[in-house]
Amino acid sequence: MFFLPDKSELDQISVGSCNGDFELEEVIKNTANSINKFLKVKNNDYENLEIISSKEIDKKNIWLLPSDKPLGKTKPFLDFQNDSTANDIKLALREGFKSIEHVKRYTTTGMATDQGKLSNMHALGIIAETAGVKMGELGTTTFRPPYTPLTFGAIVGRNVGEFFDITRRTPIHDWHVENKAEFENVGQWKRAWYYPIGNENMHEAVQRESKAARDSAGILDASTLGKIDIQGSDASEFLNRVYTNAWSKLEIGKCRYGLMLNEDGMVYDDGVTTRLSENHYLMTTTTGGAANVLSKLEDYLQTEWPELDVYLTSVTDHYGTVSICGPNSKKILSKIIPGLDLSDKEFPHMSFKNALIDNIKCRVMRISFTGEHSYEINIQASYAKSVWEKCYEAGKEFNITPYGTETMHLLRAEKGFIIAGQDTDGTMTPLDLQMDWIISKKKYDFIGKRSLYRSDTIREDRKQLVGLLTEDPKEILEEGAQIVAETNKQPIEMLGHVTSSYFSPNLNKSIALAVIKNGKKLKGQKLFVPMKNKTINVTITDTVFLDKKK
Amino acid sequence: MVDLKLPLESKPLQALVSEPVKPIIDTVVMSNAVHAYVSQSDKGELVIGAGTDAYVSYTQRGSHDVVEGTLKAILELYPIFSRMKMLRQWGGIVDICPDASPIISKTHIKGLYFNCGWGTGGFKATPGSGDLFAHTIANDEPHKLNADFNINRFVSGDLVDEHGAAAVAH
Amino acid sequence: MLKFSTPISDSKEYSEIKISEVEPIIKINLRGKNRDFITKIGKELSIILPVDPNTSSSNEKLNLLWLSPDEWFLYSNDKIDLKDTNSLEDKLFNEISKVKLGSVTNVSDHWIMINLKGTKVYELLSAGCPFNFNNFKNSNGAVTQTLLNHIDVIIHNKNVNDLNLFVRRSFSAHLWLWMNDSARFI
Amino acid sequence: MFLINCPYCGERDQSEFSAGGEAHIVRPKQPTELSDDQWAEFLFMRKNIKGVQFERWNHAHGCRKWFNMVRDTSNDKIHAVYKMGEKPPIK
Repeated sequence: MFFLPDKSELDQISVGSCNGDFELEEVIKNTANSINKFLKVKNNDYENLEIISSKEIDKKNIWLLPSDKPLGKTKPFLDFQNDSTANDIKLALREGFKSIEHVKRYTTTGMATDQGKLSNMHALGIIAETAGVKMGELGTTTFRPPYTPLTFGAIVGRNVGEFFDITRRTPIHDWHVENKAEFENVGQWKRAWYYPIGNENMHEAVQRESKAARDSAGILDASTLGKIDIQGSDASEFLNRVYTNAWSKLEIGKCRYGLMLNEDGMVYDDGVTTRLSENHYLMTTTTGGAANVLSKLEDYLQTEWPELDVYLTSVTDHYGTVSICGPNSKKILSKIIPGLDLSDKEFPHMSFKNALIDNIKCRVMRISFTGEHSYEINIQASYAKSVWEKCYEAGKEFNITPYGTETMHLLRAEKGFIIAGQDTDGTMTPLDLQMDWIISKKKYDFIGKRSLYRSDTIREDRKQLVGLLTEDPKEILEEGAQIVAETNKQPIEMLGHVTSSYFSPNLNKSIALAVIKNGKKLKGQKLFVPMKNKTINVTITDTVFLDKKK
Repeated sequence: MVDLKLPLESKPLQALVSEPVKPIIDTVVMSNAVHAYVSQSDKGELVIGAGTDAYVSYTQRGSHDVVEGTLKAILELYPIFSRMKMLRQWGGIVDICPDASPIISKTHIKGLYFNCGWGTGGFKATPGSGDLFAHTIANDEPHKLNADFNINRFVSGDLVDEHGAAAVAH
Repeated sequence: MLKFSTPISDSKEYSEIKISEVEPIIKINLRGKNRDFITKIGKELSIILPVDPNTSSSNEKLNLLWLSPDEWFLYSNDKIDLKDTNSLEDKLFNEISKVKLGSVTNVSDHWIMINLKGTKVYELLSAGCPFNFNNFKNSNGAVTQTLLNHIDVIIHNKNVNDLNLFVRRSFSAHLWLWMNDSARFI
Repeated sequence: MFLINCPYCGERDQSEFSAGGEAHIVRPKQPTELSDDQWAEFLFMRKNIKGVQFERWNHAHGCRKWFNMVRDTSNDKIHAVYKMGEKPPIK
């Protein structure tokens, strides 16, 4: 009695006892035959061998050794690890378990570390004999890999400790380390989070950093942003198709903010793209989205729009990006690049200039994620740290303050700028973000456009992004906290949740962004954020907290 | 038969158990930071969850890189488990909706109801979902709690995004 | 003057294996599809563009690696002056990209080049690569893009047991640590 | 886990690739002409076959090219690979 391997899906054959051949003579003969068949050869060296071997006669399967005692008085063990016996199998059958899988689970036979290598065949034999069926009809339980147990350590290898996860570093990383920055993991990147001085905690450091950035000058390492070099005669048309707004008329030398959707209409990524020349753009993406955006865009180019003459090349690591912001940023930049005309007329907001710093080419963008006057210097990575140090030196007279991601998040929240992935999830359309202005009315199509006009995406009472102010300006809301209209009724209906929350030193009060059902219409409405020990009173406001006009 | 299509894809959700050991964990430990979960069964085996493979498959086995990734995460949580042995590994086929949320819904066909698309989240929600499903069938109207999980949301655009809500990748 | 800095700037020797960062060199990404692009590149660089998958062509100064049917990677053998990078990039950009034949992108700092030499280089790579090096080993000029310790790399078989490996700059410090840790076990 | 024969680079380990779902779903040229139902069909409805399936894969960590593949989802056996735009070699 044996089980033969079924027809193999892969190119393989079974020979020897694995194929049910137990006698040496059978093994050699049948192996030669099946090899001939498998390799499609006529004959081989093992054919016509004269085989002289002894034969085992009188072979017999004994699944349960006979005993002169009644079964109940004996202990015929089957599974030596789980202590299950033939009695247990028979009991299982009497209890009505018929499927081999059920008998296995009822008796635990075959569930030990050997996965039934010792016990399963005997169990099957005893069931077959007892129930009066053929063994083959019972089937088998499923054997799972690995054949022999393997330690976790062997599987994981050296991917532990510092090699558990990949870390990516910006070209300015060493400076942040030398200046005692605390780091935050953003995807695989190590980003400077904040730069504590003395015994400052994060809150204190962020208050100081963000005040400096608004009052005088701040400096941020923005090298982690994804950067894609786009070339080709259809580059403008390509951008028209992937972003919600229009790109054909963007002047050379100008920058524009773009929002990218999924085909399902939900916000996917955002960033500023610069037109470097007629057929040449530099796109930036979010830090976390860089790889996915590139792969998504390549997908569209290769599969949906192969007719477009567009080439994408990732240059994320080629450039280091030094961002200086604040009212004094202009003065600092003019010290670094003396020859550059920084007047608003020559170098307005949302434009870029090619420049040289000590004869090294760089691109300076006048764009802002903080709402302040600010510049981003993009230079090849090998010189980025040196440029950073130069800016830091030049900015000392203006108390230039390095700030990290936490302050960056606070500064942009004061201006109501979103972070894709924090203030959005896979259910937020641009309309939900109250960014109707970024959707081109003229364009016939772009990725996700059709999805914006479905019966539920055009509904007016969807969850929408709004600002929240707490009644007590010192109270800081927890990100993720639920928002309700009534606290007495049970169960409470959840209207939305807090997506971003900070204490703003520039406004001297707590501010938050939240998504709230029908939020657009509820401006001025008082709502509640129930927490474990108390309920916080909040009011819905506009998303822009600071300098609404600017 | 009724010409109704479901927005589901079936993928192997991998899991594995270790050899049995004396009781060491009396709860489910789940980490969103390293992406894995581990608990201990009554028999003493550590039951460890992995992610799903990214492609449709009914093979009930899945790819080895998922096992590697999961055990790497487990060792980051519990370096002491390094000498534990993996006894069995398998892939359970789970049906996943595009927004990683289930469907508990009536349909436009009278008397036809669906409770599916639970992805990696089925077991934990079984009692609750059963209750709501029964309510939906008995009243031919969804309960307030499962109204959002209607099958029509994929047409109308009112998705419920749960991609970030589980410790394993959907 | 601005200071030049690289993330590794180191060289390590182990028994039968030597790894070292080689910088700065020119690296340029080229993309194009049509015949004119291919002829133009050949003319400008005096190298034939390799069109067979996983191959490269070289002259004394430059190497041109096949990356995909419409993408190539150009790098120089010797350490160079930055001015030369700019002039080569500008020249190619004007001759290719400006006239809509394809795209030319300077990626000199996007990639870090690490040279691996010695009889055990393939043992080091095999510890973290899903790629099968059996055929690659014996064919000079062979190119592969694969993963090393889950990080994207381009590997160019320059000579017998003499490889150039390219890794994205932000990953390079981590991969360098990993390679050194790996070399200890060989 | 399986080996995939990239139509450009040759046989490589599956870990170099990423899966892109069902193949031959063409993005509608005129989305505005479609009803919500038809658009949902394009967005979300997949065959999810147990058996021979036509699907898209990307050699993400190699040549970065997308291609099509015929795979039996019941045993992961790959029957064919072919380039984007080509007709499937098997029915």
